[in-house]
Amino acid sequence: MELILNIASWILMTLGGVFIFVGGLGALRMPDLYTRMHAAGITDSIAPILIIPGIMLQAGLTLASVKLLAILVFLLLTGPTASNALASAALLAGNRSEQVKPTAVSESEE
Amino acid sequence: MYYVVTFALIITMALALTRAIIGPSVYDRVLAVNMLGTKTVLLLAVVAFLMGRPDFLDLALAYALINFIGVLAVLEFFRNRAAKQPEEKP
Amino acid sequence: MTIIFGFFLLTLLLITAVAIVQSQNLFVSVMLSGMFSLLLAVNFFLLDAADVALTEAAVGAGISTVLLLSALAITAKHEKAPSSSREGALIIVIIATLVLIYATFDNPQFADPNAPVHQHVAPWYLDKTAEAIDIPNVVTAVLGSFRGYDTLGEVFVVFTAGIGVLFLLGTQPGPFAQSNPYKLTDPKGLRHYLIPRVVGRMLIPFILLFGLYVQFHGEYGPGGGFQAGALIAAAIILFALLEGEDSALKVIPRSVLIGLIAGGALLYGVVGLFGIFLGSNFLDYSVLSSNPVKGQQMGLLIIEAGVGITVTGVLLSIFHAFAARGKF
Amino acid sequence: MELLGIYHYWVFAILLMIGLYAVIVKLNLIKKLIGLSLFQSAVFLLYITMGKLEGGTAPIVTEANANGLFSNPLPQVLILTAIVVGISTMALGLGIVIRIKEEYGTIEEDEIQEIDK
Repeated sequence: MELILNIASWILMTLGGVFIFVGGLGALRMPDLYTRMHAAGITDSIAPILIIPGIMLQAGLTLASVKLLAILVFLLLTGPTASNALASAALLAGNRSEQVKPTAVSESEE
Repeated sequence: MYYVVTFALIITMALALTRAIIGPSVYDRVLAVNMLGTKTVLLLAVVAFLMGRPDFLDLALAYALINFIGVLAVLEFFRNRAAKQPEEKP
Repeated sequence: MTIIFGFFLLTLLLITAVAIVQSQNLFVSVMLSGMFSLLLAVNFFLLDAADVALTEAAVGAGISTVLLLSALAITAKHEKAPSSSREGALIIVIIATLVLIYATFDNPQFADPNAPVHQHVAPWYLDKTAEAIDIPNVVTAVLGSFRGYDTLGEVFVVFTAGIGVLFLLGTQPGPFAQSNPYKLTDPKGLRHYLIPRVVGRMLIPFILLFGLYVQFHGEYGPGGGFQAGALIAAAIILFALLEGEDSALKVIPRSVLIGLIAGGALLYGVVGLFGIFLGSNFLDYSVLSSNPVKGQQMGLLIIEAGVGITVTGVLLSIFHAFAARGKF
Repeated sequence: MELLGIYHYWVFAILLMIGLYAVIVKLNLIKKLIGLSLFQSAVFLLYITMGKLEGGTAPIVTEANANGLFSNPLPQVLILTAIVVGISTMALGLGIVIRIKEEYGTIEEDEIQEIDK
């Protein structure tokens, strides 16, 4: 039983680590803001879904597990919301400042 | 197994930091800050177990709850700026 | 292994600091200082300072960003070209850095058990806490009881800073407010951002609940008045961002805020005076109950509440003072 | 290993001086305040570093580690209060900057001195 739990949590956490790394790489390497947001979204949603249950399997039925569950719920609530708000703000500002297709956001900062 | 995740998290934090420093637009920086915030929550949770003190999850919980405020404040700041001065690009 | 992670994170901290100073755009500096605070909190946590990390989390993640942004909204977003005396300053700073680094060679090694810091009072605190106060969190015990005077002083510094901001800015809109196109909080709030608004409103009760948990669980886990005050203030600031500043003022009016600022500090002082009246020293809580240990625990609970009340009041008053300054 | 043992102090020294550099060179008052808060963070880091003990853990006694080693609680107490005091005093500084902006119309140090002449 112990072994199965350990293997399961190994798999979950390693997968989570892989997704986190892929997302981070994408956030750095993608060509424009919206694709970068897509990559960052991976690290905000699927990575906690994998990693936190992985830790929970190790913690067992304790208060720590309840706290971890709360962390997961709050992360899943706030992460996509922040992405949504950010994307809509960028879209609003980008469309207003330049007559460009919504996919190509203005890159100038100053 | 905690080490694998911690390692991935720290590398990704460095990548997010790079994105925040090179920009180019302010939204990229906000995105990077938000991403770094989520990574910090996960890192704190994992490190709490790594150090064998799972009672310190409160920290990760605090960040999970209030990280959102900073992003919202930034959006409010830029929304007003964009609404009032449309000619100035954010 | 954790120590290697620590080194890496410290290096990231340095890179962030350089980027903060380098950037000409003040907004970018503020965003990067948010990141700096996150990295600092993780470093504190790796250095075994859970309470300090929680404080940094409560203060740095929300409140300091909001305050800096609202100040930026009133003043300016870009700095002008730096002064011409750059090279001189750079040379002075590099020499000073080298001197400081030279001095570190005589410092005790990192985490050395024989370092002078670990020889004197700390073992005494760790020994006596269980006996005198009987709570698990030694940090809270030292903060509230062993070094109660110190904390009283700090609370009064926070109190004075809050009063100072109120004296400087008052509550009226300033002369620049008329022409100022930027301000942080709209009277309408984030009305047309439906999704953030709904989710944000869902979060507020949980943040408040968590703040109360941190306040009253501070004797058993990381937490206490300072952290709880900052968390509760963050919850109200979130409400102000979502629903507009005026709605937040309806929830906690300015008169109540001033009462909170003074009341918390006063509560702390009065508990100290009770010690004198009951025939002991100032801030000696042992006499509050027939059992000295119970008395200590009661005193700690009350002074932590006082600290929390003052910190909440001060941070919220500062936020409202800044927000009112940018009003149309 | 000798050098790794004092790396934390080096970070402290460099961070302190980055903050000082910002305070000296930058003319923008808000940037000066941000520099000051970096300076402050460096001091926080020094204190917390000094409190760390080899093999120790955070000074919160639970049943599992009742006889274990604990890091030094005293620097943590000092810094815990200092963080909240730091944000309050930074807010006071920002308040003064806002007043300066209202009176002078600028927050650049050289322009303020020009007006004061």
